[in-house]
Amino acid sequence: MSSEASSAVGGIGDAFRAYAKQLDAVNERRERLVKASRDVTIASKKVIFAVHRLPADGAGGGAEEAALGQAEKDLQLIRKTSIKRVAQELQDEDYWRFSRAFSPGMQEYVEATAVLHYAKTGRLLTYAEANAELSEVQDAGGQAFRLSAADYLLGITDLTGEVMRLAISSVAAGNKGAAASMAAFVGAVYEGFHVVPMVAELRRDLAKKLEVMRSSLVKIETASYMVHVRGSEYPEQFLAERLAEAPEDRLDPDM
Amino acid sequence: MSSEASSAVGGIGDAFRAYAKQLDAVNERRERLVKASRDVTIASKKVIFAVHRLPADGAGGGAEEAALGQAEKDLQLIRKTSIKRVAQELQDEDYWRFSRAFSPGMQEYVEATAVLHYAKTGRLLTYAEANAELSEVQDAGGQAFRLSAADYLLGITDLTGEVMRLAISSVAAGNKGAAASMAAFVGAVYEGFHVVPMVAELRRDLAKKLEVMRSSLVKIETASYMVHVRGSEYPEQFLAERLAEAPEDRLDPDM
Amino acid sequence: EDILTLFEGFRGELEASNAVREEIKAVSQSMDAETRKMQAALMGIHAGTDEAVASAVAKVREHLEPLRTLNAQLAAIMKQHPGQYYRYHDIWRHVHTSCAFLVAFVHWLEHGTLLTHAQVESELQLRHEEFGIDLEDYLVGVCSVSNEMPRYVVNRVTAGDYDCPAKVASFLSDLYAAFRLLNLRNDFLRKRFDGLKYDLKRVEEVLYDVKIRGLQSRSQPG
Amino acid sequence: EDILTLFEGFRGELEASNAVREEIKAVSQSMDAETRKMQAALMGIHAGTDEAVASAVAKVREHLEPLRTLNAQLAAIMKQHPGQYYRYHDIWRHVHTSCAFLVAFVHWLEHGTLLTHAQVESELQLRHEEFGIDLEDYLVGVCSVSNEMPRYVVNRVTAGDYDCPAKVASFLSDLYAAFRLLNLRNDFLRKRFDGLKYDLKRVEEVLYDVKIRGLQSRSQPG
Amino acid sequence: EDILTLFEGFRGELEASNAVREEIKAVSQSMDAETRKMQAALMGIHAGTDEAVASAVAKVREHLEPLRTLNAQLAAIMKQHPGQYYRYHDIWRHVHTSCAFLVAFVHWLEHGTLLTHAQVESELQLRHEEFGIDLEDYLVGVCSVSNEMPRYVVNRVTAGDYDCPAKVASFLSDLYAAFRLLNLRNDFLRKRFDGLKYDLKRVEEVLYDVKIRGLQSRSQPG
Amino acid sequence: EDILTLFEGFRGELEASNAVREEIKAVSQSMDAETRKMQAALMGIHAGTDEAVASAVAKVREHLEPLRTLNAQLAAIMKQHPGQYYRYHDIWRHVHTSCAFLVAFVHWLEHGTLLTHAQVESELQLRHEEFGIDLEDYLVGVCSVSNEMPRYVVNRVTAGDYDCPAKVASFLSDLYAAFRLLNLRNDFLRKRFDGLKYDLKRVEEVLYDVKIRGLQSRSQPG
Amino acid sequence: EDILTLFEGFRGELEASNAVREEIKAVSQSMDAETRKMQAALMGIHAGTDEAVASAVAKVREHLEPLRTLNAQLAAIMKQHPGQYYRYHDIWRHVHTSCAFLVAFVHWLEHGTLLTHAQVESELQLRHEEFGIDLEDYLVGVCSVSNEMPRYVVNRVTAGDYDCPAKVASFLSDLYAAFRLLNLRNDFLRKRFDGLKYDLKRVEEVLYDVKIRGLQSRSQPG
Amino acid sequence: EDILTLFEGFRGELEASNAVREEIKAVSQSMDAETRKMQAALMGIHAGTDEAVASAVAKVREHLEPLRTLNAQLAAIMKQHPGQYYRYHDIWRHVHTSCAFLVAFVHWLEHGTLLTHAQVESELQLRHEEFGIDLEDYLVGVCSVSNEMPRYVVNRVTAGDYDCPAKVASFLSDLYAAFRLLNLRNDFLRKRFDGLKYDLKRVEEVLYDVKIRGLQSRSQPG
Ligand SMILES: [Mn+2]
Ligand SMILES: [Mn+2]
Repeated sequence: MSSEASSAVGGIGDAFRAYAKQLDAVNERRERLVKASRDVTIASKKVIFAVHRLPADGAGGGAEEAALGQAEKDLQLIRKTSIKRVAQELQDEDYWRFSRAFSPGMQEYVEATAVLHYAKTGRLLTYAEANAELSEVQDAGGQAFRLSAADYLLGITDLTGEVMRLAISSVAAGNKGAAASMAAFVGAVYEGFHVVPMVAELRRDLAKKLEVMRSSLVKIETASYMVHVRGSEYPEQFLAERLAEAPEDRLDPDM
Repeated sequence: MSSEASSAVGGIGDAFRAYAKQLDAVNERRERLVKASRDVTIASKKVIFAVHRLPADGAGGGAEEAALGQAEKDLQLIRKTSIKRVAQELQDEDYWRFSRAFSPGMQEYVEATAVLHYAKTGRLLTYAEANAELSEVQDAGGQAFRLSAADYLLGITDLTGEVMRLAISSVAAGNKGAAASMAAFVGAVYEGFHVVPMVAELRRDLAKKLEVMRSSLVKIETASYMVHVRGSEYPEQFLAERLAEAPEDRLDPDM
Repeated sequence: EDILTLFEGFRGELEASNAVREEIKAVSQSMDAETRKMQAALMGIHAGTDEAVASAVAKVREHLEPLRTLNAQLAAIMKQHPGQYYRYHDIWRHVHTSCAFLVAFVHWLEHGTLLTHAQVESELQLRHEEFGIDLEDYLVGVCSVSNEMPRYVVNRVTAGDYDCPAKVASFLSDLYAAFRLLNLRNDFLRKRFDGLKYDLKRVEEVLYDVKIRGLQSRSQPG
Repeated sequence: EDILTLFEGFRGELEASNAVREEIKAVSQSMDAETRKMQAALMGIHAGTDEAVASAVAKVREHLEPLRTLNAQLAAIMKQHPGQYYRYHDIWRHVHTSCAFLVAFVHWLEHGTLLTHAQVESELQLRHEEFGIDLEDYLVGVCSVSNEMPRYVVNRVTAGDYDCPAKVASFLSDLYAAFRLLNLRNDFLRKRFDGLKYDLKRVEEVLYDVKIRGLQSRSQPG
Repeated sequence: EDILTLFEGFRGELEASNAVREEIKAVSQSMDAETRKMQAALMGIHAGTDEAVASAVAKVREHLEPLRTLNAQLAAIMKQHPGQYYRYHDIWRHVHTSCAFLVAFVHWLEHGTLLTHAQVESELQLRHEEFGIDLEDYLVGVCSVSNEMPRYVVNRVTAGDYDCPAKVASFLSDLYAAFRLLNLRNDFLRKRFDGLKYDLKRVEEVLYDVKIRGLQSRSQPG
Repeated sequence: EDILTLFEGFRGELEASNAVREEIKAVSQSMDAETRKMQAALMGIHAGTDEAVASAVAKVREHLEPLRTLNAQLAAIMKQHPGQYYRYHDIWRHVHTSCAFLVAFVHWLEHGTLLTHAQVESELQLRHEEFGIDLEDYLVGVCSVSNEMPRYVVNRVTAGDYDCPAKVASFLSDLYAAFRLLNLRNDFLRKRFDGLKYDLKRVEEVLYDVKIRGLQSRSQPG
Repeated sequence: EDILTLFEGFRGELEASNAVREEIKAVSQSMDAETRKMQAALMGIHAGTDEAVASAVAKVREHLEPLRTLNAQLAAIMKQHPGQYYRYHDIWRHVHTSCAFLVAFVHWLEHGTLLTHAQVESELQLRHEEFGIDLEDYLVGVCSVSNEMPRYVVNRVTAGDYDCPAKVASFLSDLYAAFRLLNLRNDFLRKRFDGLKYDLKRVEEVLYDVKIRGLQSRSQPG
Repeated sequence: EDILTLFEGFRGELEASNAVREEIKAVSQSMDAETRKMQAALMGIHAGTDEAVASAVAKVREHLEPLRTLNAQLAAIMKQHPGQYYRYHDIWRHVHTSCAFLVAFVHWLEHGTLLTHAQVESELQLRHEEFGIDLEDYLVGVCSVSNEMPRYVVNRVTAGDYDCPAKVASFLSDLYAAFRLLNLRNDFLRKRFDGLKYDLKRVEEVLYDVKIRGLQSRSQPG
């Protein structure tokens, strides 16, 4: 029988009430960060979807320009709102304390920024470029928010999956030139990841992601190969004539 | 293009129609056996439940006699109906062909017969006794149905779990004497299984079942131990007097 | 174009269903917090004295009203989605089990009898035909009541109430016999039921200890 | 004793629910057998000729009536258990997906357009407010239609129908765009949707083969 | 002590059955080695030329006699254990499947027709009523024949035989239709059968490639 | 090539972080060895006598100084990496939990009261603002103290100290109530907390055994 | 052709290694059968009386000679493959663990002390430098001895030996303290070691049960 | 006390073995890093041009010397622990597999032939009787070479080398036939071998694609 179990807490109540406050503060901050991170994720995914909705024929034009501009603005908004919220919750040591709470969002943001960057320039968004874009996002102490190397790298692994989807869409839509350059791009990233040392902060996720990356790469190379093999069946001159006969064609005229 | 895919089957149609008949015959027989086996299982489980519903105080009496008699009749009925159906589907090589279909039922039947036998006699139902009871159940050729050694042994493994439940119920109901003899019984069966060679037909299930058996055994031994330790706290004479004061008692008076 | 319009409609439907799910989850989480507080209060009974038990019961009763309000909110949500109780049942299943446990246990402490399924619902002011408690959830709650009994009996005896074991043993014995009537196919419920026997066994042991020593409640005349 | 009576009632309830489950399963299994036969008949389209397609479609249509009858049986069972559609949904989910696939595919073969969710239900003579097809089940059925297209197109071209690829490519392209509108959370459906892109890609390749060689349907004037 | 004696009584019975099992296993392993060699020889067909095919077939035929001898040994063992074919069936099931695959494939390469169940047994000089091949094992072997076809067709076309795809497509289409006549409940066989569809689809694609390019075998007059 | 250079740029940064990690791990492993020895010494309390307890406590205290030194080493490393405490926290989390357990348990054995978070840190001569013990690690350590109690009480009673159960039951009851003040969201800590209930229950049973037998400590006047 | 010749060589190598493996397996299986019989015989101790224990020990000792012979056979095989002990170790690991368990347990029953690693080997007439028992296998066997203790103690007390718990508790307490000295990295061994704590705790509880009731062995004077 | 001394000895033994393990692990990790770099360099071949292949091969060769040095370090460690190769084999098994893959693949790219087991060892300057590569590890490495081929062939064809598929198909066909000679009991190796068939099939499909379109390498006369 423990006579006081029902209500009192003995002398340790004060201490535990103080612990409760500390734990609640930490938990609430973590939840705010998780929410902000989720907002970053959702908004970033929308940007990625928008890139996939770009005309896949590679023809460019005003509509594409506008869509790219809109996506750029959307990313800007993510930085100004949700990532700003993340930054302001973090200061000094809190960055690492809560990194698991906001990492998913930051990785998705890197993925979105990088996929847009690739759609515009055909180049890889660098770590420096990604951090430069974030330089305006500051915490309470005026310190600029920086991506961890791990978040940047893990975001880039997912980028390759998106590039694969772009490649398949391009081929599906008849854009025969895109797959080859995308294969070269993803091949280079894949090779690059092999020179990154397998440190503890990456190891947990990276091995699986690299397998996924390899299968994306093989998918793009196969698509590129099919385009090449089919394309090589007839002399280019013949193709041009043949396709010119069908101006209403859904196929890419610049093949 | 395969011009006849839609309807015709080419010259092999006749052969495949014959195969279809053979497969259907086998499948239908298997399904009938599975159903019969399920009926055996359900009816056997009812007998097991009935044994558990016997007054757990070990006091015996008319009600118990009647219940035991009823259980005996129920088993008789299982043999005359469902197991009879099993036997009549089987002949020669078909016994082993369909053994997976009817084994679950036969194992449950062994378990039920053995648990009733134990409740009545405190002894293990032997393989010979189990087969003797089945001697009236015959196939179309007048051959008596025999249990496979594997089905008998696997049924007995489950028996020990039921004896464990009987032991716990007895102790829960205040019958302090039962646990010790049950511990000895299950201990002997457990030891016995260690001299059975681990052949292929047993290996798949037996290892796991033996672990379960050991844990049942430990449960009974622990119950028996608790009874002993509590009972030894006071001289028996004292106990008898004390308990005599409360004639309306739910406890077993013969402790 | 035509297909696009069609799918716009599907998008609406799918998002509406997601929204309902989120809405229910939010209420469920509040209920979960509430039942946790009630369980904490209920643990006060293990101090063992009559006053402790009475005080714990009173505290649990205080939280009953908010719990009813939250259940009413759930009912209101589901009223707008008739026929979809079992579409979302998995979300509130756990809290309903806790609800059943709490009101059934408190009732037992007050009256020593088992609250029926219908009484649990009316205690929570739920109308079964509108938004009730699933029968299996109720039964799992009843198993939880049994699981708490051995500790309760031990602490009551320590505090000097020697009549408690007989009362509880009789209740659990009836409950165990009753559960044996059911043909349980639900694996989760069957596992919970298997625990009842051990609860009964432990309570019988305490009863035996008390009997053997001829202990009698201080407050009792005999 | 009191508790025993109470639990007798529970036993009834639990056994009734088991009985319903068995009853639904029996009808579902008959539906499964029926849809398998229909799928077998439908495979006749891969002979590729117009006659083969027409004959396969006709055969599938023959089985439609029994399928409606079985669906009506399901509806009748569920009518006796209002509000429990989602309690047992997992049992008929698979066959409903097949139903949606079959009537949608046959309709496409006849008219070249997508049968809407409501049209699928009315083709099966189901009244949505009473017993309909779950939206996600319909969408999975539509994905199955797409998955069959590459093989169909290849065999049609082999049989000399060079117009088919353009028609199918346009349909799948619209369908793919439409599916992209959905915010799919259902993992199973999302996985099925991912396959659409590969169907479209393969059909585009066939279209390209045909175009590049300037092939035209024999029957066509141009 | 008593119980121990009882259990020791099982030793003889169980060990005898184990001994039979070991004896069968030994023969089965020899058969397995033999069929592996035959499969290795058969793989020569994928060089694609007529000579390669003829030579591979001849090599497989050379191993047929030892395989018959081993089968006869199995039959002899089982003759001593009448009525226990299915007690030990799982041991030789796999090799019987390979046997059926090998003789059926070789026969198809020679004659272009499917060897029946009875013909497979007589090719192996087995008497069904004494010791035959289980029907399902035969059917699984036939599925394996189908599974090898896409690779065979691809390699034949590479080697310049443009008639092969149509021949194989017709064979597989018939086979697929024939399998649909069966009411498959055996899960393993059904899974294997599901693979037939993909084999047929792939062969249809090769046929399409050949047709669309108007390719014709060199040896052909047309 | 370009991209390769870019990725090689990460080598320095990542390897530096790995080096820090290795350095911390080395110290942590030494701490782990130290706390293992202390736990081994502490197990001496289960001999149950007053002398055994006193001697075990003394032995644990002997190891305290090396533990402080190692903690100071960790603090020194982390001083060079400001703001990265939680980057590497997972490495020393386990040993900090053991530290908290050891000093809190020893303190309880000496004084019967719970050492606070701040007191644990000062006992280890850590300055919280520089390098402290995470609050949750402290709390997990306190749970470990509770987990050891049932065994301790059983052994104390065996050795004849019948006052111990009441003292421990009161302590655990307070502790359990105190933990309920916390809003536990951390899954690991919550799971550990759930164990407290069982510790308390077991101690209550021992208290019951002692009470029902009217046992009293020999040393006691009564 | 070239590759084929190369692989012919590999086949030889692999088959040689397989043959060794089979040879070892055959002996291991005989040893397994032998140790199973010994374990069955050992179970007699749980009858709890002194005579039962003595008789069980005697029966186990009878089987020792065959076990030595089989071990000598293993040693003879391995002598022909020097330096490959650890290549095949996994095959006999389990039986060696059983061997260690059996001789160590029997020795404890006879003398109440722990048989050392070297003694286990000499009891089995093995020469360590030729073919010994791996240290970790010995330690796992010792853990098995501990695991059997709670059951043994419970049954001894039931049979009226109230001195046994204290003796076993002291032995296990020493053993547990000794194991704590080891820095276990082998996951399997560490898991087995974790079980020791529960064995000890369980035995202490039995000791507590006996002490709290003031039970003493009949043979004892006091 | 006695047991403690005994276990002190065991501690020494276990720690010595742990120390060896750590030493080997450190070297293995360096080897792993080295092989990862080599694999990255090797990836350059997938650019598909002759220059890219030559350059990638050259880069891999540059790393060969450090790899030899590390292997020599391993050999030196194991020299001090004769007869324990297989005790620690699992630590370096993976890197040895990578080593075999790398040198065998590079050799194939240069000469189009399979590097033998002995050649792999001499390429790495290992003396088999002292510290070699396990045969199964070599074979797994060879399987990895096969696994890389489909991707290589696809990329070569994309880069315009239409002769590559025939060359690779012939190599893989020989390799596959050779592997069939082995009686693989090692499950891991058998699984890897099963992949070979798919590699070969995939390469044959590429060969088919090239042949059916009549593609020929530009450099070729025909
Ligand atoms: Mn993504
Ligand atoms: Mn049972």
